[in-house]
This record gives sequence, structure tokens and C-alpha cells, in this order.
Amino acid sequence: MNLKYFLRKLIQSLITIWIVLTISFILFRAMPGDPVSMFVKSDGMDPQVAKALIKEYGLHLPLHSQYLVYIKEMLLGNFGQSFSFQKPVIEIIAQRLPNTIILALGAQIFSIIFGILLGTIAASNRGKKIDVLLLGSALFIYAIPAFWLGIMLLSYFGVRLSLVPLFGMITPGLNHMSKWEYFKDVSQHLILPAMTFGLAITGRYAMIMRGALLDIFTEDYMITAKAKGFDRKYIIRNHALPNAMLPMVTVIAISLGFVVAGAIQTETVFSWPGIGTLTIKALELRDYPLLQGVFLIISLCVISANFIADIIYMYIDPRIKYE
Amino acid sequence: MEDRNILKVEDLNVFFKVNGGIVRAVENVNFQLKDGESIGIVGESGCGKTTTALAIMGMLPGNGYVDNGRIFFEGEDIINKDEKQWQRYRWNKISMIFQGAMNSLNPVMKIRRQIGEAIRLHNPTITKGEINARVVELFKLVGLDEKRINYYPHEFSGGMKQRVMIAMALACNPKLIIGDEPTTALDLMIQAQIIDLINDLRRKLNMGMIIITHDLSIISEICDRVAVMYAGNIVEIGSIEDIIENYKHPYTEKLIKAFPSIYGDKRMAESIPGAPPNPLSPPKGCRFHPRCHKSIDICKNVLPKYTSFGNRHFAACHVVKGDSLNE
Amino acid sequence: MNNDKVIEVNKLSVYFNARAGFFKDLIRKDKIMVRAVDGVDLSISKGEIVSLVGESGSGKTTMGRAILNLVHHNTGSLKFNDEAYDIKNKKWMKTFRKKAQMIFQDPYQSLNPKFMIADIVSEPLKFIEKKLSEEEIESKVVEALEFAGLKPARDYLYRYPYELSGGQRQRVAIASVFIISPQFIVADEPVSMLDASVRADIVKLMLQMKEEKGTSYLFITHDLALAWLVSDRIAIMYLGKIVEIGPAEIISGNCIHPYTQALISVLSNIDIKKKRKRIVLKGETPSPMNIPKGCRFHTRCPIAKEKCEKEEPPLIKRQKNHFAACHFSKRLI
Amino acid sequence: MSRNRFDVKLRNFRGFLRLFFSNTIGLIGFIMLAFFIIAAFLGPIVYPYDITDVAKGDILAQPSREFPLGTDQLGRDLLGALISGAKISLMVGFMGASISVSIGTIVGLSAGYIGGKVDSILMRLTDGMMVLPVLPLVMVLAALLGTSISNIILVIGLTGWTGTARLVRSQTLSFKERQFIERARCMGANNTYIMIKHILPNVFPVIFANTILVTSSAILRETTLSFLGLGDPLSVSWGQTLNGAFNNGAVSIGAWWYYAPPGVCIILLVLSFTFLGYSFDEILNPKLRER
Repeated sequence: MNLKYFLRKLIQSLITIWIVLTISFILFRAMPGDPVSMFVKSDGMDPQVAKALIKEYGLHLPLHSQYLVYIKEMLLGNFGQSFSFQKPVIEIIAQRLPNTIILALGAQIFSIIFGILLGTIAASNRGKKIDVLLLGSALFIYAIPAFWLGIMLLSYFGVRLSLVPLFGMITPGLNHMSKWEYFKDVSQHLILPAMTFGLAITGRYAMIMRGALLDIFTEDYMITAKAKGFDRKYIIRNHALPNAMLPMVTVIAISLGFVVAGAIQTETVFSWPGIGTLTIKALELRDYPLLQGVFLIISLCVISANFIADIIYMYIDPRIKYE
Repeated sequence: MEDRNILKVEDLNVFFKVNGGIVRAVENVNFQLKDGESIGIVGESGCGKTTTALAIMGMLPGNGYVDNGRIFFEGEDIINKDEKQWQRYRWNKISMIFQGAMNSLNPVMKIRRQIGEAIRLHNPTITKGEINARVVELFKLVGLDEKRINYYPHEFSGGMKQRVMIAMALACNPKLIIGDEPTTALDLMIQAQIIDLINDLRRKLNMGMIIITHDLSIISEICDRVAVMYAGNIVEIGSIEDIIENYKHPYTEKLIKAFPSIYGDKRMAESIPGAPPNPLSPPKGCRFHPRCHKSIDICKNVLPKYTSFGNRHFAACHVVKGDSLNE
Repeated sequence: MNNDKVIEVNKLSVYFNARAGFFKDLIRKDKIMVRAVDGVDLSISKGEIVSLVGESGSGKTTMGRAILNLVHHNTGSLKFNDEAYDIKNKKWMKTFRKKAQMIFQDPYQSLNPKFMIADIVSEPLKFIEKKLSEEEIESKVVEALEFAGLKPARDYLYRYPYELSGGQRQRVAIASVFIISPQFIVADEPVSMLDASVRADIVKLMLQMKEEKGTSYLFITHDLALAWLVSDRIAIMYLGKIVEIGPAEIISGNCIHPYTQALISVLSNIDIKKKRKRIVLKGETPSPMNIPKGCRFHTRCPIAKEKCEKEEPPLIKRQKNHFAACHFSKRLI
Repeated sequence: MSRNRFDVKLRNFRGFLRLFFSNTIGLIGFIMLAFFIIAAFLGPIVYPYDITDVAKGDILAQPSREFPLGTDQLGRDLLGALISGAKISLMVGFMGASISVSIGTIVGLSAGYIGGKVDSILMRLTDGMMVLPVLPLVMVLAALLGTSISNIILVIGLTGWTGTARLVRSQTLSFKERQFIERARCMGANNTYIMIKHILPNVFPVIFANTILVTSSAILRETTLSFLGLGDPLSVSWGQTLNGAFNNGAVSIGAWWYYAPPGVCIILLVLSFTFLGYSFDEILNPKLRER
């Protein structure tokens, strides 16, 4: 293990978190006409409540002290009180986050596996019919907005064929379910959103995998492996794939923002009670503490996932592992 | 009588299909290699020397094919082997040292595994311990520290990587090793170390060797015989002494005179006027005639046949002729 | 006597920072240095060709770049035509750039692929002689191309580099230097990327420029035989220092330093009758980050003794114009 | 002198066009894009449409002769909405992309060429931006700035430059090491001259191909924003129409004429850019063809 690399990546992640915090401070607090002070000053605001809010956000303090107070509160996980839910923001998020993680993680795992598989098939059959077909479908899927794909799947499988439930995560009104029934119900609700989400990112990963492999096929060590007497299958599996995983890990890491975008769209279409729909709700209700909390949590998740990817990279690239 | 040849290449033609037509990369190439003998193939880039080597390994790229000719290895015609048979024969019987070892080793695989996988492939019954012992033995043989068998390629310097490459080529005790520019891009001193290593191994292991290079001096250090290639043809072939001191073909002459020597007068090396022909449309007749200082009318139309100068020394030139061959 | 020197270099050192890592850099005060060039003296007379020969990592290329002020030097003094370098003075730099130029190694990289030949050759004039009319520029470009052997020049003016062969490209590079006829040229391995068959022509072209314009050259190369052929004097560099310098004939006859002797013994050579005993040095050149104490060559030297590990030998005059840095190789004192 | 030079450039440009139009995929992309551009410009003249023109027809009516693509929940004509959406998508795509690509080029070029601290800081910033989940950020920004079409273009432009910056930087780095840069320095060229005259023309083809890609992702992003309800309510984009369809139960009653056509148009428009990008890549990067 390379401590230097580990620490460098850790510090980079911390700096990114700091940048995110600062951006969010500027957006929500420091910009002229920022939402928090607008909210406090808004008509019909009870002066008593306004006073409490001013105190809570430290609005009477100069901006730089506000910034310090803000950073401290955020680091303690105190994202404030939601305007509309009258509950701490962190509680609301904690309730919703697991639902999104189920959806996103499932789709992510599915699409990484299939993306790598399909990309490998396409690259190993470069120029043949199957390659053209796979590449064509990947490009086609890339061109489809994820939410529209969701709508189309929903209207066909949900409305037309009535195979799956139309929205939500569990069927409303069903109580006292056994664990098994609950699991079955959630699974039924999960199928379409997961398919939508998974398809959208699988295409992307397959294209990138194909490109990475085609690059590697031109490397000299591929010729060495062939000269050793190995067949194509062995060479691809043992020589090309381990090398192609390096760019893949990087790409998967920087695609996480893309995954979040997919989650928000999918959740909206299928009314999945996760972070995405929460964001939309916070926007509709102009609930800024909640919006800020959601934004920060999503960023934190993406930054941590990125950090994990960097660590995985360290383990699969010997050039970094033993520097 | 000829069976003592481990390799015999007969009338080999290798062509490539490209957009603009067919490139005749190698045409009418003949040479033989006796057991334990080493031959150098010298020529400018694009003359077909690497293609010849790839044909012997059965590793021509997708658009290349053997149009004509036969290659005998230990008396067996190998040209019509199918891919499965080729796979069993590669590395086991003929292995290769590639140019630019930095890129010829897999960067994410330990050296022990890279050598070991080849040993296991060709001896499926071998145990893990035996493989390790063999890798250690090979490391000692090429002068590498055996503690480094578990290193990755980037942890070796350029010269050491080339030693790793040589150890890998020796892994299955092949009868023949092909070295494709084995010392190019290395510093002079490292180059000398590698040449010494190869000569040392040749003495110890008695294997056949083909060295492909543009640098005649490397061949003069390592090889017994030389084949000079120009635009897909072997224009002259013979022992190293015959080629360097008793060259016949005008191209060989130019090649040797282009070599600076610090012994003797300060004489600017001669350059060869013009450029090698476009492989898509080589000139008619002798392919060298547009650049040849000795060319006569017949060179423009008729491809010269080989004539013999004794002691397995042949050249193909209309102007400089030896005894004609019966064939 | 002194004023016939074009370039005079005294105790020139070029160090690069090697980053040990973010934290180590914070803790350590003594930064790890790559000592690429480590205290070198060299002078080149008018019309002289001096070759700088060494293996990769010897610092020969950095040395050439430092002389042209393309890399920053850490210590030492440099003089051009008996005038100390005044790199902060824009006017001085402009004159210097006009008179000291470089020919690069790789003609595939030294010509901008998006420029036409006419633009490549005329580019130096943009910075050096700004007041020329278009016709004057064109005639100068044509003259330079014809000098470089690209005839008829007008056929080449509006071509792109990719339409030319390696040798032709190097001719274009030479034409672009010829057009301002500098007094001094650093030629960094100018033929090593070219096919053997065209090398001689390019070298001849450079010699022709010397004949016509009295140009001086610092000829950087790894090829001893070539250096012997073209130059008046040869300097052998090892790990950032010149270990031996003298007339070109030292190569074919009486060199002193064991490193030079080893290099010559392994020289590419097809003369099978004159095969001499090769001295193949063991191991590889040490890293310039970690130069051995004492004589920097002692770790690989076949004649090294205890003294060599402790004391660094100075470059001592052994004969007229012939200097070597070795404690024990006694010949020619 | 200049006449001759002009001839060569013209010949090269013609050669490029010939190569481009001999590529089937590129040609298809070009025709598709041309179709959308013509529709965006001529459509509103040939087929006038006014968003405030409500209740002309029945509510959620099926396609008919009067309304070739049916009507929405307010009885508005959907074909008109579709045509006016083309203009908005193209506008957002092109303008958003020009902002992104300009920022990305400046950041990438300076980071790559100047190097050192400037590089570290700019790249830290870019990496930070790249890691940030862009859609939530864009949503927050759009919500705070207000939902006008110009704000949406601005927001998309300001958040979409990171890929370009990285690409331009890596290209700049590779050209910076070429000897022609050192040759220019040796002649006395200053940094600005080298960046503009030597590096930019070499990086330009890559920037151009990247612009195509950035345009299509800007179009997709606008569509997504509008669908999520953050679009400009006064400009009828395809995303806006889909938002209307989704929120007014078109999906559950199976009013496909409401939600299918805008999606198909988005796909075709994005595909046209993908095809163009693909064929430019092949022309600019001949190595790809050989592999």
C-alpha cells in the first residue's frame, strides 16, 4: 500500500468537500438576495420566528463569521430545520437515503457488469455485426433522456400490460406484511426503475470499455502474449481485461455525477421515495435548508465514492501500489 | 542431408491486402538455418524483415497472408498449420525477443507470472514449485537478481527489461529464437551487455537464432550468416565474413560503406541516393535499380536470379555475377 | 587570444528539483536535486565544431539547452562573444537569439504540423528582422530552401511537413536556421532519428554552413564515430561532468579516461578483422539524483582504487588541448 | 504568394469536405441536423404557433386532420409545440456549448501550457467541479437564479466545461513537449504567441469534435431540467412538453401523441450530433480507422 498516494487522495477529497461547502454557502447565504435572508424578510413572517431564525443562521454576524459558524455546523451534520417538514433536515434525508442507495447501487452493479461484458464482446468482435449492433444500441441509448426511457417503459409495461406497479416503492394500503411479502412488493416496484436506470448507464460503460480495450489491443504486450502461444480468449481475459480495468475505474468514478442525474430522473418518473424526489420537493416548496442539505449529502456521497475508486485504482495498478 | 537444417524457408511470398491494392511485403525469400547457427536479416525499415519473422511465427496481421512458399521447421512443413497447432508450436519451439521491451511486457502482471504462464501453457503437468524454480534459474541465466522475480515491469530499467524479455524467450527451451531489433533504443554500453549476454547464451544453449535489425554491426557481433533484404527481396546472403569483406551486390556495398569507422581515414559515410520504393508499386526488374550506381539496361526489366559465389554465398544482380545455379 | 571564443562556459550547473512527495518536501529542507549538469567548463572557438558525447542521462542535452538559455542554470557563468549573458536585457536576448540557434533531434516533432514549409522557414524572421516586405521574405525563404537542397524551392513552399520525408524535414529545419545565419548552433542529435542512408547528407549540409558562414557548432550526440568524423574537438560526458576533452583524434588513438576507452571499445563496428577487446562496463549509469561520492565513475570503473571512492579527480591537462579527469590512468601526462 | 497559399488551403478544405461527405454516418448526421435547423427556422413561419392560444381544440384529443399530433390538456396544438421546441433545443445546445467550450479551452490551455501552480489550482478546481454532481447543482442554480431561458443557457454553460478543460489540457501537454515549441522559444517567441500560434491550431480539431459532444449533452441537460419543472415556462421546449404530459396524466391514460414525439425528436437530434462527432473523429484521427 502506498501511503503517500492514499494521503494525497484523501487530502484532495477533503479539499473538494470544502469547495462544495463553500459553493453551497455562496449560493444559499452570501449571494445578494440569497434565499435564507429573503425567507426571513418575507411578508407575513412572524417577527418572533424571524428573530429565532436570524439567531439560528447567525444572520446578524458579519459574513466571514457566518462562514465559520456555517462550516462548523455543517461539519457537525447540523443542516438546520426544514421549513416545510418542521423536522431536522438530516432526519428527513436519513429516511430517504437508503431508498436511493438501493436503486443506485443495484443499477450501478448491474450496469458495471453488463457494461464490461458487452464492451468486451463488442471490442473482441470489432467491425463485425455484433459490434456494430452493440455500438449502435449504446449510442442510441446514450441519446435517450433517462426520464423519457422511464416514461416509455412505464407506459408499456405498467399501463399497457399492467405487469408492474406504476409508482412508489410499496403498494399503499398494504399493511402487516410478512418480511417476504414486503420484499416481494418492493422488488416488483423496483424492476422498472432499476431497468431504466441500469440501461441508461450500461450503454455508457459498454462504450468506454470497448474503447479502452481497442486501445489495449494495439499494445505490444498483446503481441507478446500471442507469440507465447495463448489463444485469443486467454489473452483477452488475462492480459487485456486487467489493463482495461484501469481506465474503467477512473471512468466509473467520474461518471458518478451522471449516475446521480439518472437517479433523480428515474425517481421522479416512478415516484420513488428517494433523494431525487426529495430534491424536487424541496425545490417546489422553496425549502432551502432541505435543498442545501440534499445537495451537500449527494456531493458527499459522490466524493466518497470517488475516493473509494481512487483506492481501488491503487490496488489494481502496480505502478501506483509500489511507488 | 538437408535435414540438419532446423529452419528452411522456401520461395516465401507474403502479401498484404490494403486499400490501394496488394503490398508484396516479402517475395521469393529463401534461406536455411543449420542447428545452432545464427543468421541476421538486415535492411532498412519496410524492407520486409519483420514480416518474414512474423510469417515464421504464424503471426501475420489480419490482412497479411502467405501467398506462396513453404517453411520447414525441423523438417516439418509448418505453413499450413491451423491456429491450434500454431499455438502449441509458438514459444515452445520458436520464441521471440521483441523490440522495445518496455512495451512488450504486461505492465500489471508480475514478471514471475509472465514467464510462468508460458511455461505452464507448454508443460501443463508442471507444478507451481517447479515453475518458480525455473523462473529463478532463468533469472540467474540472464544475470538478473533472483529476488526480483516478483517485481512488475516498471520496476526494471530498460536494459534489465530486455534481460527479462530474453529470460522469457528462453522459458521453454526453444530450438530457435528470433530477435527483432533486440538492442535498438538501448544505450551503447547496455547494448554491448545484451550482445555479450546473447553470445554467452548461444554458446551455452546451442540454439538457432535469427536477428532482425537495421544495424549491421550487431549482426557482425552475433551472427554466423547475413541476409541483406531490400524491398521484400533478399538481395545477398552469405557468411558474415563474405558479406562484409567480399560483398557482391551494389546495395550491400552501399550499406557497408554507409557505416562510419573510426579506423582509417576520416571519410564521410556515403549515403544512398533516393528513397526505398513505394511498396504498392515497386519498380519493374531489379527493385534496387533506380538507386543503383551500377545499373544497366537489363536491370530495368528483368528481375535478377541468384548466382553463387561459393561457400553458401549468393547474390541477385545482373552486373555482379557468380556461377549460375541449376535451379 | 580570448576574443576568438564564441561560447565560454564556466562551472555551469543545472539542477532540477525532484519532488520527493508532498509531505517529505514539507519536512526536508535539503531538496532532492537531479544534478543534470554539475560544474562544467567548455569553450568553443569561432568556426569550431565541438562534439558533446555521452549516454542517455549524461546531461549532454541539458547542457546544450542551458547554453541557449532554454533551461535555467543554477550556477556558473556564460559568455557569448566575450560578453557575459544578460538574460534580463530584452535587447541583448534578441541579438543572442539571432546569433545562437538550435537544430533539433526529431524532425517529426520540431516542425509544427499545421504550418506550411514557407511559414516554418520564415518564422524566425518574424522575431528577428521585422521590417522585411513579403517579397524579401519570400526570396530569403527560397534561398534558404535551395541551400538546404530542397530544389526547386518553390515546389516546397506551400507544402505541409507531413508531405515530406524525415530527411527532407530535417533539411527544412536547417533552412529555418540558415535563414538568419547564426554564428553558433547547438545541434542536438540532428541525425539520430534519420535512416542511415540520409544521415551523411544532413551532416554534410551542416558542414557546408560552417564553410560558407563560419558557423560554430556544439554537436550533441551519442555516436562517437559520427563525432569523430565531424568535429574538431570531442568532450565525453558522464553523469553531468566532462570526464575527458580533446582533439577528435583522441578517439582513434590515445584516449585516457577508462570511460572513454570503454565507450570506444564497444563502438558499433563492422570491421571484423580489427575486432579489439571489448570493455563492457557492468551495471548501468547511476541516477543523477544520487551521484556517487568521489570519482562519479568509480562504481563501474575497471581500474578504480580506494582513492577514487573518496576524492573527485579534477580535469587535468595531459597534453596540448587534451584534458582528462582520472586519478590513475597515467598515460600522456 | 497569397494566391498560392489560398489554393492549398482551399484544396485541403475541399479534401476534408469530400472525406466528410463520403462517410455515410457523417452524412446521415448532417442531413438530420440540417432537417432540425430548417424546421427551427422555417417551421414557425409555415406553421405558426402561440403558446397562449389555448382551448382551440378538445382536451387531450387524438391526432386528427386539424391537429396532426393531437392536443394537450388545455387543448393546445402539439405539433406547433414540437416545432417551436426545435429552436429552443438548438439554441440552448449551441449557446450553452459555446460558453462551456470557451471556458474549458481557456482553462485547459492555460493550465497545460503555464503548468506549475497555475496548473495545480486550475486542475484542482476542474476535478472538484467534475466530482460535483452537476444535475443537482444545476437544479439549485436554476432555482435560485430563476427559470428564464437565458439563465438556463448560462447555468448549463457554466457547469459543462470540465470535460473540455481536461481534454484541452492533456492535448496541450502533449504538444507542449514537442520540439517545435522549444524551437519557437529558441527563436524568441513569447508565451502568448506560442499558445495562440502554435498550440491552439493543433488542439483545435479536438476542440471542434468536443464541441459537438458538449452540444448534445447541453441539449439533453436542458430537456432534463425542463422535465423536472425547472424550465422557462414561457418557452415551449420538448422537455417542457414532456413535463406537461407527465404531470397531467398523459402516461396513465396512454396519450402517446403527447409524450412520444418530443422524446423521438430529442433522440434524433442528439443522434445527429453523435453521428457528426463520430465521423469527425474518424477524419481527424486516421488511426481509429486502422484499428
